[in-house]
Amino acid sequence: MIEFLLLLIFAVFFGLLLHGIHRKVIARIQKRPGPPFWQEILHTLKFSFKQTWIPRTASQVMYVAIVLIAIGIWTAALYVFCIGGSLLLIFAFYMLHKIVEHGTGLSSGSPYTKFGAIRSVMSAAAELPLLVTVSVVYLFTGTLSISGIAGWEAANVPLIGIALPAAVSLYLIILSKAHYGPFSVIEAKELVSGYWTEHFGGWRALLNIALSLKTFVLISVFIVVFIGVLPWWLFLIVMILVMVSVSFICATTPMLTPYNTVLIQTIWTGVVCLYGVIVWVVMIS
Amino acid sequence: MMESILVTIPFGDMIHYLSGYTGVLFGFAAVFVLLAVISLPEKPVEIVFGTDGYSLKETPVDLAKFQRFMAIACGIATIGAIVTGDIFNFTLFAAFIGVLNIGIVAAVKNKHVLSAAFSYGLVVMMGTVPLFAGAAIIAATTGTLSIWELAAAGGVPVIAKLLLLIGVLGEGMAPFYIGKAEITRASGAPYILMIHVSSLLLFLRVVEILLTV
Amino acid sequence: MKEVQEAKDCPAKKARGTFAPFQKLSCYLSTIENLPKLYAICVCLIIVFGLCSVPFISYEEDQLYPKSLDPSSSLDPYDRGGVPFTEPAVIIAQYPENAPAIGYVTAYLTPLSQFLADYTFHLGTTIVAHPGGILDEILYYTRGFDTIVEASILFCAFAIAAFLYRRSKE
Amino acid sequence: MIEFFAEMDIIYKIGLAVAFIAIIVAFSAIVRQKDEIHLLIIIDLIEITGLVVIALLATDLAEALILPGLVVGVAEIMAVSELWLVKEGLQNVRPVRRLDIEVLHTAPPIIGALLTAYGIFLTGFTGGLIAGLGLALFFLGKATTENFLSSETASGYAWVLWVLAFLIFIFFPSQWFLALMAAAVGIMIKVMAKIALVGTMRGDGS
Repeated sequence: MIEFLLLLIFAVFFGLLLHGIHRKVIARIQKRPGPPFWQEILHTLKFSFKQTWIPRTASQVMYVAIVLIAIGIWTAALYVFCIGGSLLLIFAFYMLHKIVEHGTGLSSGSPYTKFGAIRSVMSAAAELPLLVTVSVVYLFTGTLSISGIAGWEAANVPLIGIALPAAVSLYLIILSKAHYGPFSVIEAKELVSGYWTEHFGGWRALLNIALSLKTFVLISVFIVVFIGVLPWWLFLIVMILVMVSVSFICATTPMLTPYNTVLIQTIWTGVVCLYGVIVWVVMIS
Repeated sequence: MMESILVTIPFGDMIHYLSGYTGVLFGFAAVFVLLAVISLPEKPVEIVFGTDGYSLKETPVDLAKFQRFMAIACGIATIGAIVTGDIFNFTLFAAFIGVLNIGIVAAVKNKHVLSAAFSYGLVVMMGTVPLFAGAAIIAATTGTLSIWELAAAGGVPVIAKLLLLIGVLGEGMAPFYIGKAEITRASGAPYILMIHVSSLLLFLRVVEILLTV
Repeated sequence: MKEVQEAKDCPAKKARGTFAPFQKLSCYLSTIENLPKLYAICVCLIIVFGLCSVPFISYEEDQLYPKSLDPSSSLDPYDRGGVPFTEPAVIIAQYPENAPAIGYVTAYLTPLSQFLADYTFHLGTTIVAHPGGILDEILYYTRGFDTIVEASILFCAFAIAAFLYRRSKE
Repeated sequence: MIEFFAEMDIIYKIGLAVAFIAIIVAFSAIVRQKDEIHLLIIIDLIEITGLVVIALLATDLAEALILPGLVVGVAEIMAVSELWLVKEGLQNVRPVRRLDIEVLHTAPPIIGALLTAYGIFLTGFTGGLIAGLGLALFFLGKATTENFLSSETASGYAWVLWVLAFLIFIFFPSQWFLALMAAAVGIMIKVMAKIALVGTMRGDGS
C-alpha cells in the first residue's frame, strides 16, 4: 500500500513534468521560448494555495464531486495498471473520463464550459477504435490482463510489430487527450479553457493532478501493451519520447473543427474495424 | 473469459452478479445516482450572441423534479443493466434506459433540444428490433439466455452479437453523436449528465457481455 | 419551406476542392434529421450480413420451456400436466434450484377456468387471461424480473406522456 | 402431436431468413420516408419484426418474451408521440374536440361497464386490457379530465402491488398462490389504469 502511495505521488509529478515538456517542445517548434518544463508542477502547487469558491450558477455538489471523481478514477486506473489488472478495466476508466469532461463542463452553468461539454459528447466516436484495439490484443495474446500481455510479449514479439493499427489507435487516443492537439476541441481557445474554464484555484490544481495521472497511465499502458516491460529508466525515457512525438504532432497541426474531428475518428474507426475483422478471420482459420 | 464473481443474487432463472469489472461500473453508477439525488440543478447563463448581454436561466421547480425522477430512474436502470446476468433482461434494461433518456429532456422547452430528442426517440424505438432479435437468436441457437451458461458453452453466432451491439448503440446513441450533443444543450446539469453516464456504462457492459459469451 | 431547409444545412454543403466529399459527409453526419436514416442503414447492413450467415445458424433442439401440443386436451397449446395444489407440472427451467415452487402455478386453474376446462374444449384460447398457467409461471415467477422491468418501462413512459400532457393543460 | 413438414432446424432457418428480409424491407422504408409522423408510424410497425424473430424460438419462453417486447414498443410510441406533439406545438390544437358521434353520447357507459366487468372477471394482462378499453371508451365519450390524477395514482399502486407479488414469489415460494393472485390483480389494475389514461388524454374536450 505504501509503495502504491509513493508511486502515486511519483506519477503525479512525472505526469505534470510530461505536460511541461509538452508545452516546452511545442513552444520551441513554434520558435517561442516557452515556459520552463517544470512549469506545470509550479502551476499546480500555486493553484493549490489560491483562494477558491463555487460559482453561484453551478450545480454545487456536482461541481465539487466531479473533481473528486476525476482523481478517483485515475488513481484506480493507476492501481489496476500497477497490479497488472485487466486491460478492459483501463478501457472502462478511459471511457469514464468522458463523464468527467461532461460533468465538469455541465455543472458550472457557464456557456463556455457547456460548449466544451457538448464538444466532448461529439468526440465520443474516439472510443470505438479503443474497443477494437482491446479486441485485437485479446485475439493475439488470448488474455486481457496487462501482466498476461506483458508475459506474452516477453515470450514472443512486441505487439507493435504485428498489430501496428491497434497501436496507432491507442496512440490516437493519447493524442486526442493531449492539450493543444488537433483533436482537443473541448478545450479550444474560443471557449477560454473549454470544459474546465470555471474550475479555478484549488479545483484546478486537483484537476491538473487527475489529468497528469491520466497522461501517465495512458502512456504507460501504451508502452507495456505494445512494447513490453522495460527497465525503469528506459521506461521513463520511452515515456518522454512518446510525449515528445505527441508534442510534435500537436505543434505542427492546426486544430480541427468539431465535426471534422468526429469525421476523422469515425473514418479511422471504420479502418480499424476492418482490420479487426481481418485479424479475426485470420486467427479463426 | 469469465472474471471471478464477487456477489450473486439469484432471482429464479436470472442470476444477477457482480464481477470485478462490473463492480467498478456499479460503483460509478451508484455515485451518480447519489449525485442526482442530492445535487441541485445548475442555473445556466445564456450569452446573447455578438453582444455583452447575458441572462440567467432558472430551471422551473416542476421540471427539475420531473427530471430528477427520470435521472434517478435512469441511474437505477443502468445499475440493473450492469448487474443482470440474463441477456433478455439486459436488453429490456437497455430499452428502459433509452426511454428514460428521452424522458429527461422531453419536458425542456427548447425547439432544438426537442427535435434532437425526437430523432433520438425514433432511434431508440428502432433499436429495440436488433436488441430483441439478437437476444432471441442467442436463445434459439444455444438454448439458454443466461450469461453464465453462455460463457461456459459459447457458440453464440456473430450476427447475434452484432445485433446486440448495434441495438445498444441505438439505445445509448454512442456513435450517433449529433443527437446527443444537441440534447446536451438543455439546462439542468446533474440530470442531463445521467444520459451520458447511462449510455457509456451500458456500452461498457455490452462490451463485457460480448467478450464473455 | 426552402428557406427552412437552407437554415438546417451547414455551410460545408457547398464545399469544393479535394476534401469536399469529406466535408459533405461530415455535414450529413451532423444533421439531426438524418440520424434515424443513418441508424436504419447501419441495421440494414448488419442484417444483410445476417442473411448471408443464416445457413450457418443452427437451431438448438434442447430448449428451455419447450412447447408440446396435444389437440385432444381442452387446455390445448398450454397443457403441461399437473393437478392444482397437489402435483406440480414438469417445467424445464434454467435454474430449477432457485425456484422451489416451480410447476405449481402452471398446474393451477381457477375454479371457473376448471369448470370451463371440464365442459368446453377451448379453454386454451383464453388461458392467458386467467391466473395460472405456464405463461404466468414464466412471467411472474422464474423470469419475473423481466416483467418488473417491462412494467417499469411502461410506468415511466406513461409518466413522461402524462407529465407532458398535464403541463400542456396549465 | 402435430407433425411439421421438416425438421425444426430447417424451419428455423427459413423463418429467420424471412424475418431478416422483412427487417431489411422495413428499415429501408425509414431511409426513404421524410415526413416525421409517417416515420413514427413506420417505426412503430417495424417493432413487430423484432417480435417475429422472438416468435421463431417456438417455445413457451418465446411467448413469455414477446409480452415484454410488445409492451416496450407500446411504451415507446406513447412517450415519443407525446414528445412529437410538444415539439410541433400541437398539444392544444384539437380540431375535433371529441368523437362527436350520436352513439358516443349514449353507449359508452353501458359498453364500458360491460367491458370493465368482463375484464375484471378475466383478470391478468388480457383482463386489464379489456377493462381498460372499457374505461377508455367511457372517457372518450364522457369528455372528462378529473379522473386523470386518480388513474395515475391507481396505476402507481398497482405497480407496487406487482413488485410485492414478485418478492413474495422469490422469498416465500410456499406462498405462491397469494403471490399469483396479487400479481394477477396488480397487473390488471395497472394495464387498466394505463389504457384508461390514454382514453382520458384523448377524450378531453372542455
